[in-house]
Amino acid sequence: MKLIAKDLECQRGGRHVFGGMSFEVPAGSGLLLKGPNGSGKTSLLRMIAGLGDIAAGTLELDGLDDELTIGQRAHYVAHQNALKTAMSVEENLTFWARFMGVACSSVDVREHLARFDLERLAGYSAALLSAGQRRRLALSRLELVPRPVWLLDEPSVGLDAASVELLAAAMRRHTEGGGILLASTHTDLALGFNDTLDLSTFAGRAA
Amino acid sequence: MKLIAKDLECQRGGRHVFGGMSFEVPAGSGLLLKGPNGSGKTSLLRMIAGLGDIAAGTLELDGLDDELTIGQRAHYVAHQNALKTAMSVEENLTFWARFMGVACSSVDVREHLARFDLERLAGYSAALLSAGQRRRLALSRLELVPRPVWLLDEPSVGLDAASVELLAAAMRRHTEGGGILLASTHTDLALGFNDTLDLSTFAGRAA
Amino acid sequence: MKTFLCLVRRELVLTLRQGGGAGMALGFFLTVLVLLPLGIGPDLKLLQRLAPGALWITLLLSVLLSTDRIFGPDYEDGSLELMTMGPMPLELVVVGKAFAHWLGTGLPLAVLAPGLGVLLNLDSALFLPLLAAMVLGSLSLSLLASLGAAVTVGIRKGGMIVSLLILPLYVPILIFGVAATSAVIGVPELMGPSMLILAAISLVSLVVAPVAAAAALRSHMT
Amino acid sequence: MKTFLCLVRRELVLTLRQGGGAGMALGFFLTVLVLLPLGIGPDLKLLQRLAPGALWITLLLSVLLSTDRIFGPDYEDGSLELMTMGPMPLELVVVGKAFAHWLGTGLPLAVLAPGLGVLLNLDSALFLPLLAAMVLGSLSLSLLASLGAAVTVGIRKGGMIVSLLILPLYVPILIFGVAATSAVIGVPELMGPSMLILAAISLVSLVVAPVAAAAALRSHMT
Amino acid sequence: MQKYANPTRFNAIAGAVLPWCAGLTVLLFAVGLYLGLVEAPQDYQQGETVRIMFVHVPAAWMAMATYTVMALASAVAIIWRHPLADVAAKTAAPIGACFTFLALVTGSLWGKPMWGTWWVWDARLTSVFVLFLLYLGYIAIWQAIEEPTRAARIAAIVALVGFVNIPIIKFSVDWWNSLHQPASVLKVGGPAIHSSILIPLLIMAVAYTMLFLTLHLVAMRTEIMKRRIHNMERAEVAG
Ligand code: HEM
Ligand SMILES: Nc1ncnc2c1ncn2[C@@H]1O[C@H](COP(=O)(O)OP(=O)(O)OP(=O)(O)O)[C@@H](O)[C@H]1O
Ligand SMILES: Nc1ncnc2c1ncn2[C@@H]1O[C@H](COP(=O)(O)OP(=O)(O)OP(=O)(O)O)[C@@H](O)[C@H]1O
Ligand SMILES: [Mg+2]
Ligand SMILES: [Mg+2]
Repeated sequence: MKLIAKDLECQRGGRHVFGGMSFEVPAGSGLLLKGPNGSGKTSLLRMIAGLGDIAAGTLELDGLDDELTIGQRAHYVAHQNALKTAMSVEENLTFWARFMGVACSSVDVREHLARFDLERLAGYSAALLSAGQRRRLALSRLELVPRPVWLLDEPSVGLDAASVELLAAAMRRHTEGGGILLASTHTDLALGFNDTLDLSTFAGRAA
Repeated sequence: MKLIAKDLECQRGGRHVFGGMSFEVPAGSGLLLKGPNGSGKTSLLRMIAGLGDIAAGTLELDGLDDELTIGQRAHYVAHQNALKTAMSVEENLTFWARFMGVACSSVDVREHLARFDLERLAGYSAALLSAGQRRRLALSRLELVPRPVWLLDEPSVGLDAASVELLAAAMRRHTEGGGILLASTHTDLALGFNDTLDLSTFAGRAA
Repeated sequence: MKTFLCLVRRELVLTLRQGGGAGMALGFFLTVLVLLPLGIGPDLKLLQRLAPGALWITLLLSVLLSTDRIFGPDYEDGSLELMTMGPMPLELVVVGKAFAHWLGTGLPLAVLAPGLGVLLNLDSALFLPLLAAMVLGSLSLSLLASLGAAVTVGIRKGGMIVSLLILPLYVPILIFGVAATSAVIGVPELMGPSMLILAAISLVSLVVAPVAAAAALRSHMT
Repeated sequence: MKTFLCLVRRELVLTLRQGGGAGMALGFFLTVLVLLPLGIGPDLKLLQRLAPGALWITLLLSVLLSTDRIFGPDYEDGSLELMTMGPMPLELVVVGKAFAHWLGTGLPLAVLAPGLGVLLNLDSALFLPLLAAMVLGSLSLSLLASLGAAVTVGIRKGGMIVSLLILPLYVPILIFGVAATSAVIGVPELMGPSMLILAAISLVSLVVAPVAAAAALRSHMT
Repeated sequence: MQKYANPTRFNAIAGAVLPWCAGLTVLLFAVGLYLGLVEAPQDYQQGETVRIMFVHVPAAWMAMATYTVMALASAVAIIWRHPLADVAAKTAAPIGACFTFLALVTGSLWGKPMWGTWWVWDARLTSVFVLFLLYLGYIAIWQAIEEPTRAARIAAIVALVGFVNIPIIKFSVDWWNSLHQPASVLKVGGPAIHSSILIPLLIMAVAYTMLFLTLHLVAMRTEIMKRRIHNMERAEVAG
C-alpha cells in the first residue's frame, strides 16, 4: 500500500494555490506538511480525503485491489471537531465509531477515551469540554476505528504538553503498524520520523 | 494601572475549577498562563473580561478613576475569531473597530491588516481565509483599537512561524507601551518576558 | 443497516434534545392554533370549515421551516464532511436524515393534528382521514425537504431559495392531501384516489430525492 | 450614535447577504399566499374575509420564525461576547439588533402586505390601515422577538421555548392589529383606539424588551 | 455551603408547619365540598351544573395567584439573589400549571351545557390558555439550562415579563365583550352573588390556597434536597 501523488494542482475559489506537486508515502511512513498560512495544507489534505477537487494531476492509493475510495480508507481530522454539544462525550465517540462501521462496546469506547485521558469526562456533555479536551475527543476516534490512512490537519492545536505526547505516541503506533500518515503542523511534534513537505515551494507552479 | 486578583475562585457548570488564586500584573508587564487542558486558562481570561462569574475573591484594575469595567478596557481574543464569512476581510475589521469606538479610515484598517500581512486579502470574503489567516484577522483588531488590557487565549494557534513572530512583536509593543497583557499558551512565544502562572497549582483549592 | 439505525437514532436524539422535532412542531402548531382564531375571529362555523386546510398549511410550513436543520448544523461543525467520506453511501445518509426528520417533525404533527383539530372544532368524521393523509404526505414532505436542504446547504440566501425551490413540489401534496382529508364531507369517491396519489408521490420522492440530494451534497463538499 | 448606526448597518448587510430579511420574508409570505387558497379552496368571498387575519398571522409567524437569527450566529462565532464587553451598553446593542431585524423582516412585510393582499382580493379600503397598523405592530414584534431570542440564545429546545414565551406577548398585538385593520369595514370607531394601543405596546416594549433582553444575555454570557 | 444556611432553617420551619397545612387543607375541602355540592341551592337556569363553579372558580383564581407568587419570588431572586427565592419560583410553576389545567378542563366542562360547546376562542379563555403555555415555557427553561445559576436568572426574567398576561386575563372580560362571566366576587363594591353560594365558594377558595401552600412547601423541600445531592456529586467529580 502506497499513497502516490503526481503533478497535483490545487485551486480554491478560482485562485491557484499550488501546482506540480508530486510525492509518495509508502505504508508504515508519514509525511509532515509544513508551509505558511494559506500555502494549501488543508486544501491538500481535503483533496486526498476526496473533499476537494483535483484541478490537475493524479492521486492514488496503490496496491489495493478492492475499489474503496481513499476517503473511505482515511481518517480526516480537520480544524473542526465534528462534535455535538447536545451529546455526551461518550455518545459522540460511540456515534462516529458505529457510523464508520465499528461495532464497539462501551468498554472499547471508554478505553479509547482513556488513551487521551478523557475517561473521567465520559459522561459529561461535550458542551462542558475545554478547547483542548474537545480536540482530544476528536482525536480519540483515530485508533478506535482502524483505518490505514490518517490525514491530520494541525492535530496538536490546543493540546497541552502531555496530550501532545499522547498524540505523538498514537501517530507512532499508527506508522509502526504499517499505516500511512499525513499531518500538517506549524509546531513540531516529536515523532519517530521527520520527512517533511514544504508546500510553499509549490506555490505559483503550474502543473 | 495594575491588575490585581485576590483569592479568585472559579466554577464552571457547578464544578470547581480553581481557587485561592492571587496575582498582580502591573502596567507594562505581561503574564503567561500555562497549565494542562481544563485547568481554567480560558475561564480565568473570561472572568477578567467580565464574561464569567467570580465565584469568590476580588478582581480589580487599580489606579484608574473613571468607572469603566475591566471588560470595557480589555481586548479578548478567544478560541473563536468573531468573524462573519459573509463580509470581506476589511469589512470585518472595520466593523469591530467602529463598534469599539474607533473612527478609523480605510487607510488605518489596511495598515493594521498589513501588520499581520493580510492587506493582500483585504477585499476577499472572510470565507476564503485559511485557518491561520482567520486568526491573523482576529488579531489585527488588537492594535487598531487601543485598549490597555489584552486578554489573549492561545493567540498563536494556527499561525505559521512568521506570523507568530509578528504576534510576538505586537505583544512586545503593547507591554513596552505600558499595557497589561495576559496570554494563555501551550507553545512558547518568544516574548521579552516570561512571568508565567501555572494554573494546575490552583486546582482543587478552596478560596 | 445497523449503521443506518444508529444514524437515525442520533438524528432523533439531537432534534429532541435541541427542541426541534416533536416539541418544536407542537409549539409551532399551538402558536398557529392560537393565532388563527384571534386573526380571523372566533366564528366556530368558519373555523370548522378552515380547519383541514389550516392544519395542512401548518404542517407544510413547519416542515419547510425546519429544513435548514437537516444538514445545516452538520455542515457547520464538520460532521457532514466525515459523513461524505464514511463507508455509508451518501444516498443512504440522506434517507436516514430525511426519515429522522419525518419521525421528528412530520409524524408527530400528523398524530397531533386531529387532537388539536378539536380546538378548531374539526368535524370528528375527518379525524382518521386527516391522520392517514398527513402520515402519508409528511413522509414525502420530509424527503423533498432534505433535497432542498442539500441543494442550499451552506450557501447564502439559503433560506429563501429553499422555500422557492420546494414550494412547487409541495403544491400537489397539499392539494391531494386536503382533497383526501375533506373527501368524507365533500366528494367521498375522491378519497381513495387522492390517498393513492399521495402514496405514489411518497414513493417517487423516496427514489429521486436521496440521489439528487447526495449529488448536491458531494458538489458542495468539493 | 455612530456606533449604533454602524451596528445596524452591519446587521442589515448580514441579513441581506445571507438571504434572511426581505428576501426570506417575501419568500415566506408568497409561500403562505400560495398555500392559503389551495388549502381552503378558491372561494373569493371567503378569502377576502380572511385576508387581513391571514396577512397578520403570516407577519407574526415570519417574525417568530426568524428570531433565532437575531443572536444565534453572533453567539456561535463569539461576536456576542465582544459585544457584551464593548463600550456600547448591551441594551443599546439589543435595540440596534431589534431595529435591524424590523427593517429586515417586519417593515418589508408590512410594506408588501397590501400589494400581496390583492392576491387574496383584500378590500382596497383596507390598504392604508393595514400598512399603518403593520408598520406600528411589527416594530413591537421585533422588539419582543429580540427578547425571546435573548432568553433562549444557545440553549437547547430554544426553538420551541421561544414560541411558547413570545406568543403570549404577541396575542394583544394581533388582536388590536386586526381590529385596527378591519375597522374600516367593521367598527370604524375602533380604528383610532386600536392604533393608539398598538403604538403604546410598541413604546412599552421599546422600554422593557431591551433591558430584559440585555439582562438575559449577560446571564447567558457569564 | 454557607449559601445553604437559610434553606436549612427553612427546611426546619417547613417541616414543622407542613402537617398543620395538610390537615387544614383536608378539613376545608371536606366542609367546602359538602356545602357546595350538597347544601348550596341549584341555580334556577343553570341547574346542577352550577356546582362546577365551586371547583372551577377557585382553580382559576389559583392559576393566576400562583403565577403572581412565581413572579414575586422571581423579583426577589433577581434583586437579592436569594437562593431560596428561585427555589420557590421554580417549584411553584408545575403546581400553577396544574391549577390552570384544572380551570381549563372544568371550564370547558361547564361550557358544554352553558354555551353548547367545549371551547370558544373568547378573550378570557384564550388568555388562560396562553397562561398555560406560559407555565410550560417557564418549566421548559428550567429543564433546558443545566447550569443552575444561569437557569435561575433566565427563568426569573421570563416569569417577570410573562406577568403582563395576568392583568390581561383578569380584565379581558371587561375589555373585550366576552362570553365569559364578568367578575362578580372579586370586584369593587363588594360581591354580587347570594351568600348561600358565596360562602362555600370562599371556603373552597381558602381550601385551594392551603392546598397550594402544602404542595409548595413539599416541592421546595425536595428541590433543596435535590440541589444538595447534585452539588455533592459535582464536587466529587471535580476533586
Ligand atoms: C375553559 C373555559 C373557561 C376558562 C379558561 C375560565 C377561566 C376563568 C377565570 C380565569 C376566572 C377568574 C376570573 C377572575 O377572577 O376575574 C373565572 C371565573 C369564573 N368563571 Fe370561568 N372560565 C371558563 C369557563 C367558564 C364557564 C363555562 C362558566 C359558566 C358559564 C364560567 C363561570 C365563571 C364564573 C362564574 C367565574 C367567577 C367570576 C367572578 O366572580 O369573579 N367559566 N373563569
Ligand atoms: N461552558 C462550560 N460549562 C461548564 N464547564 C465548562 C465549560 N467550559 C469549560 N468547562 C470546564 O471548566 C474547566 C476549565 O475549562 P477551560 O476552558 O477554562 O480550560 P482551559 O485551561 O482553557 O483548557 P484548554 O487548554 O483546553 O483551553 C474544564 O474542566 C471544563 O470541563
Ligand atoms: N473555502 C475556500 N474557498 C476558496 N478559497 C479558499 C477556501 N479556503 C481557503 N482558501 C484559500 O486557499 C488557500 C489555501 O488555504 P488552506 O486552508 O489550504 O491553507 P493552509 O495551508 O491550511 O493554511 P493554514 O496554515 O492557515 O491552515 C488560501 O490562500 C485560502 O485563501
Ligand atoms: Mg489549514
Ligand atoms: Mg482554553
